[in-house]
Formats: sequence, structure tokens, C-alpha cells
Amino acid sequence: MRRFNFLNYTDHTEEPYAVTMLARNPNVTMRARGVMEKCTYCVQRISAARIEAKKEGRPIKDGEVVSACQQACPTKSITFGDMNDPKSEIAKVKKQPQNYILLEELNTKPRTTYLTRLRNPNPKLGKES
Amino acid sequence: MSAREKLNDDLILGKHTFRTINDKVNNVVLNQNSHTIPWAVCFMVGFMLLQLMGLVILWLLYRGIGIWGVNNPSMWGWDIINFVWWIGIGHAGTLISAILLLLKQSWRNSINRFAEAMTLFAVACAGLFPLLHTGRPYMAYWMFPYPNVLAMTPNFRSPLLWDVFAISTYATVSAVFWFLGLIPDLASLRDKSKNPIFKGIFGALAMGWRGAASHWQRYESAYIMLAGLSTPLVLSVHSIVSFDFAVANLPGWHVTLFPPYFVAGAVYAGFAMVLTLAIPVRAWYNMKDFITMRHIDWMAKVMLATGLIVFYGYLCEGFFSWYSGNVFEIDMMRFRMFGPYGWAYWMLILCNGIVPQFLWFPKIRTNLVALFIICQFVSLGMWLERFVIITVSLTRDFLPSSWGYFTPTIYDIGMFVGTVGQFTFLMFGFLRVLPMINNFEMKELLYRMTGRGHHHGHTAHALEPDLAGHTAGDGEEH
Amino acid sequence: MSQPIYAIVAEFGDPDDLLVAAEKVYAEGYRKVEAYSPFPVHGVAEALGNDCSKTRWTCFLSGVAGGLGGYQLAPDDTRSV
Amino acid sequence: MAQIFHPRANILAKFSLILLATGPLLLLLIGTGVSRASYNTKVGMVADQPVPFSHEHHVSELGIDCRYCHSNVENSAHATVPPTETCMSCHSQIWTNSPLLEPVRQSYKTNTPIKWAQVNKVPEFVYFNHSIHIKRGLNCNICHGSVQQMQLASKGKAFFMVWCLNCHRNPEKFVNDPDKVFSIYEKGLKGTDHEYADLLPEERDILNSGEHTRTPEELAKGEAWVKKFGIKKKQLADCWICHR
Repeated sequence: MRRFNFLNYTDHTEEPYAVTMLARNPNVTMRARGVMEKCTYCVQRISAARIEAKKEGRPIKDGEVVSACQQACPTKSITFGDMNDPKSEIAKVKKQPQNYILLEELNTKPRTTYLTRLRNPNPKLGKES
Repeated sequence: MSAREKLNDDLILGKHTFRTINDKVNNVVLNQNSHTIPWAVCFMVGFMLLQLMGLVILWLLYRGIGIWGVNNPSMWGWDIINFVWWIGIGHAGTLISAILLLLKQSWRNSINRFAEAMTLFAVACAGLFPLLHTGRPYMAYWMFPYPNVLAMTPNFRSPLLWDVFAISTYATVSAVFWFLGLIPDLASLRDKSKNPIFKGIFGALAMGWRGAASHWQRYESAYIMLAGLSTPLVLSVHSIVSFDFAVANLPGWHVTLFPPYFVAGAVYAGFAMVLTLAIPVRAWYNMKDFITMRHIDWMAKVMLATGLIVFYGYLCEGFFSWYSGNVFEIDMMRFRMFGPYGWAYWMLILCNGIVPQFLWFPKIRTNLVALFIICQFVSLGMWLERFVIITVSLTRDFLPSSWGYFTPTIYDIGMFVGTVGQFTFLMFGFLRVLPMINNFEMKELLYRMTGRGHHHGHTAHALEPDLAGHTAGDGEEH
Repeated sequence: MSQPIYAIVAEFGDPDDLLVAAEKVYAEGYRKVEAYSPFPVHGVAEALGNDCSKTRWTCFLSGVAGGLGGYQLAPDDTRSV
Repeated sequence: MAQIFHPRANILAKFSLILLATGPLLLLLIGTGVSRASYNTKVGMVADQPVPFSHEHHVSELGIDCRYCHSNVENSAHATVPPTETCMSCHSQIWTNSPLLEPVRQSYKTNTPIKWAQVNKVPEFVYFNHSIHIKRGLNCNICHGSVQQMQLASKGKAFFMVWCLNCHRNPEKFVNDPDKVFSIYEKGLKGTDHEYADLLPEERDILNSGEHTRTPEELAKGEAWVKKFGIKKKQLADCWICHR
């Protein structure tokens, strides 16, 4: 989902502006007004992991990059990883039959896909929880 | 040369000679007592609204465009509605001056100057909106591919960038076209003006025009070529504006019908605005001899024709959404008609579909009050059309989770009213400092209407004694 | 004949007369002639031997230059990225 | 009728027509010139520092390694400006009474950092990582100019995006042996018998100015390094590599 910064949501006129900016997130730019906002899939975390891996001359390990939403999710509902790597966790999850793409018919090819809720439509097999 | 075409003899009414045409047109500019109280009222109101817009823009630059009613589903809001509305109005001028010139429609001669000025001022109003809507208008120069230290070029795949080029080209070509047509008239003002300062200004702008045969030859050659250049622009600009919508994936926008339907709508709105201005101005300045009932009748007919195309477009949109069988398209149409903005849709059908049908009747076409009122309906209808297209589709897109509602704020209204003020201010300022009717083309028209050999009664006697004293030019003779 | 004649000026009441005169003067062999009118009179310039080919060529070449310049503005997508 | 304008006005008219055509181009040229001038980029402009620290003296004459002070350059995004303690590790022993070093001693005594003026600064929207560039064999001088020859530190290169992209689009023009990043400074030590001895032409150029255009052979070597490092050239110029 896109968001446009219609106003300056961080008050640049406040004195400790730089401190506020650093405190909130030192590795991401605080967007000013007039700029689009989008989920970057925590590009700062990807970059950090990528640079560390490159310095050691190895590919990024699966699970090395943890997006902020994934980290914060108490039920571990979010998986993040390299879709191109068939052995990665995300590739396995995406192969599951419950996997679906929102508005797939529009051919927007989003990276974020969802898993449907598992339901039991047959009451003989037990109650739906 | 003997092939003087047959012309309607009511394009110029009254007993006119070259001298009386010249005096009448120039008098508005040279004799400042010619301006009436309604003129002063319009000019002052326009000026005040312009100041209001200045304040709104200042506050906007300080705070950001969040002071408008724009919000996250409805990111375009009034801003783009007004932009498309104004740019549409701007189309009539170039259509009249370029396409009608190429089609040899002599009735364009008395309204082209006026309509071209209207085009320029409407484009000036239109251009403000997308510029401010970028959110960081001070970065707007990024939209031009200049050699920069960022190694960045604008994204030529974006229809919003096509807009930048379409509109800046249109504005440039329209301005050049307008100025080129003004040169001989500026020379006439230079020769007739008594005030040495005005003489100097008009003289500098006339760039040494002497009305020599070689001047006229180059002038006509250049003018016809500019008309040829402008003609595709008339069609391309609003097509490209319609791509802003049609290239997007949103239901209600993703329609191939948009370019022709937008262009027709633009011409429709443009003629409504020309009539809105022409009807009072011809009365205030007593130009009824030049902008005759026949002109008004023809403009009303153009309005009727383009209005029917637009109405056909609305019917098509309804049909397409039903026939597509696409759930999003069908629901979008349902929301348009019966959703929270249903009132706007039915108002639109009333203004653009029903009211113009009165133009079928010649009596209404020649009834100035009725015609003026119909023009206001058309202007409102064309505004509502953009409102319906933009607001309904944006607030009702694919995901119900992102639906919203749009309400304008006082700053939206201030911007819109402000541009109306800017337009009025510029338009009435123009009436005061430049000839509102193409002086030399009217004289040429009179000459063509009253060619020797087939004199037309009332204007016949005029020619012989008058032409000689009227050779424009203080140049050297051989 | 005390004073030399520098130029002769003539006025015409009707554009058609002007055209006829222009054709005649040109046929007589006069070349430093110019006709002034408050609106374009078709054929006079041609009758006086002017042609506007210069305007046409200037416009055409400017158009070609503008078109090529416009294409130069478009980014080169084949550039190695 | 009297003439309004003197015939000389024709010149003015012609001039204004020419200006109308060339004016935008001239404006563009002036803007281009101004934005690239050192007035704007601050290249070669010495900033006002609390202590007149000479890189030339410390590096070229005394042979102190870059990493002695900029200790994190190999490991982190920032090269880091040294703490006062680093200065005092020598200056508690030598030049202890120098009036020029008074701010350093004051800083040490009062436990407040010295306020150095930042000379090399990337725009706020850019996230530059020193360590990965060192690991790809890019010598300090390629971005900072020949710092080891500067009496007073100044910006070596204008950090234009087009300049960054010059390498990010064609990394083979610059990547090199990472082991040689710092060792070439030793070969350029002043007053030693191996001053500028056994340096490759490329290394000599980099030591002197940071500017070097690679020959085809050097480019082939660069390509080999690109392959060895596994640099994805298509990805390297993506926006998100530097911007977040």
C-alpha cells in the first residue's frame, strides 16, 4: 500500500529534530512532505545482511534477514526470505496450496502473498474452530 | 485572386468600412473611457480572488498539500479535477484558431483572438494545479530532462510526465501563435496611439511591422505552418490528459474511450467558456457587429455536437461496464449512479446530457439569456464529469479495505475560486491592453465580403475612399 | 529637373487595383518595389517577385532540428546499467 | 509620421530575438557551471578546524596508517573520526607544550570531544558503507583525493550521484585487490628510499590524485575481480543500494 506524505509529519522546525530522527530509526530516512511512502521490506535490514554476507564472501543465509513486522509478530505469521531460492522457508510456504495472491487477476505481481484460513466445511469431521 | 469565395454577408453587420473597423477595435485599447462599470467590477473581483489564491498558495507552500481535502484513497481530489477542467476549457482557443483556419471557416476571424487569449489564461490556471500537487513544487524542474549531476532522467513511461511535455508544448505553441497573430494589430495600435510611451511599447512588440507585401507573405506562411503544428496539439493534449486516467488500472479509468471523449468534452467546455465571455463582452463593448448572432448560433451548434459526443460517451461507459461482465466495472458504475456521489452523477447527466438538448431549437440558440444559462450548466457539468471520474474511482477501488470519502476543505475551494479569479483578472486585463478582435483579419474579411464586381449593398460604398488613408506602417517608401 | 527622383509613391483605393498595378510595374522591369496594405492581399507579393521559400525551409529545418532534439531527451534504455 | 525608433533599434531587436532563442541554453549552461563549481561542491575548500591537523605530516612523513585513526573503516559503515585519546596516545609524549594542540589537551582534560568540521559528507538520503568499499579494493584516494598530501584536509571529489554511478554501473573500472588498499601508502612515504618505488602506474595515479583511467589490460583484471567478488552488476545501480 502506498502512502503519500501530505504534510510534514515530523516537525522539522523543532530544535532536537536530528535527535528525534536518529532515535526513531537511524538507518532509514524520515520522509519529508511531498514524498511517497511504501513498504520497503526493511531495505536497511536487507542491506546490512547483504553487506555482511558480501564481506565474508558468502550468499545471504535463509532467515538472516528478519523484517521488522516479522520480528514483532507474536504468532510468527510472517515469513520473509529469498523467493528465488527453492530451499528457502518462503519458497516452501509459497508452494503450499493455501497460498494466494491478492488481486492476482490484475497481474500486479505483488511480492506479498497470503495463506488462506484453513476451514472445515464438513461438520461430520468435527467443529470448525 | 479572382477566386474570392462566396461568404455569408452577415459575418459583419452594420455599415462598416475599413476605418470604422479599425477605430472600433483599437478604441477599446486606446480610449480608456470605453470601459464600462461591469468591466471594472469583473476586473476588481477577479483581482481580489487572485489575492485570495495567493494567500492559499502561501499557506500551502508552508504547510503542504495536506491542507486540501486530499487523503489516502482520494489522492487527486479537487486539484486534478480543476486541472483537467481548466485544460479542457483551454482547448477551444486553439481549435478555433488552428483547425478552423485550416478548414477555411471565415467565422473564426472575429472570435479567434479572444478565444486564444482565453486558452492561454486557462492553461495558466491549469498548470498551477499539477505543479502544486507534486507536494514539492520547488522540485518541479526535475520533470525536465536537463543534464544533471544525479545522472537521472525523468521516467518517460509515466503519463504524468507526458502531461508535463504536452502542456508545456501546448502553452508555448499557443503563446507563439497568439503573439504572431497580434503583430499586425500591434503595429496598427502603434500607428494610432497618441501616447508616446504606449507608442514605444506597441512599437517594440510590433517588431518593425510595416504591412509590406513581403511581410504579409512571410506572416501568412508562418501562420499557416503554426496552425498545422497546433492542430495535432489540440487533439493530443487532452488525449494525453486522459491517459493519466486510462493508463491506470482503476475501474472507471481503464477505458479506451477516454481520449476521444475527453477531447470532445474539452471542445464542449471550451466553447461554453467562449460563449460565457463573448455574450456579455460583445454587449458591453458594442461588438455586436463583429460577433454576430450567426457566430453565436454556430458556436452553440458546435457545443451541441460535442455535447452529444460527450453524452454518447456517458452512455458507452454505462454499456461497457455492463457488457464487460467485470465485477469491479459493474460495481464502479453502480457506485457512480447510486453510491455516495450519486447526486454528482445525476447532476452531470442533467447538465451535460439533458440541458444541451435545448440547443436543438434555433430560438434558444439565438436567445442570449437562455444560451448563457446553458453555458453555465455546461461548465458545471464538465466540472462534475471530472469530479465523478476522479472521486468515485479513487474512493471505491478494488479493495473495500481502502475505500474512503472525499470532502473538500476551504483551501480546495480557495484554490478553485482563486483560479477563476486569476482567469477573470487576466481576461479582463487583456481586454484593456490588447485588441480583443483580430483587427486586420476583420478588414480582410470585409474586403472578401465586398469584392469589386459583386458589391453587397450596404457595405459597397465603403471601400474606395478609405483604403488609401489606412495603409498601416510608418516605414520608408520606395 | 533640378531635383533627382528617389522614389515614387502611389495610393490605391482598392486592393484589386494594387494587384493590377503591381503586376504592371513588375512587367515593366522595376524590381525595387514594395506594396503596403493593412491586411494581406493575396498575390501582391508574388506579383512583385517575392517568394517565401526561405520561411518554408527555415520552418522545415527548425522542425527537423526540434524533432531530433526531442528524441535526444529520451533516456537511452539500452545503456549498460 | 515621425519615426518612433532610431534605426539602431534594429540591432536591439535582432539581439533580443537571438537572446530569446539562446537564452534558455545560456541559462542552462550557467546553471550547469555553477552547480559543478567548487563554490557549490566545496571541493578543495579547507574547512575551519579547531586544530590545524596535517594529513601530509602524519601519513606521508611519519607513515601512520589510515586505520590508526579511522579505526572502523574496515568494519563498519563509518570510517569514524578518532577520539581525543587516539591523539593523546602520541601527544601525551611529544609536542606536549605546543600551543596548537591546546584544544586537544583541553578536550582530554574536560572529557569533551573535539568538534571537528565534517569535510566529506554524503547527502542525507544516501547511506554509504565504508567497509564494503574497502573490501572491494577501493583505495581511500579514489573518493577522497590524495589525502596523504593534504596539509589541511579538504574535500577531494564532489559527491555527485552521477559520479557514484560511474562505478556502480561499471565496477570493473575501479575494483581492485583488497590487500593493496593501504599498502600503497607505505610505498609513497616521504624521505624513504622506496618513495614511489615499485608502484604500478595505476597505483601511482591513485596516490597522486585518485584519478586513473584503466587500460584494457587493467580493465580485464577489473573484470576478473568483479567475477571473483560475485558483484551483481545489474543490481549494483538500483536505487535501494544506496537510498533507504
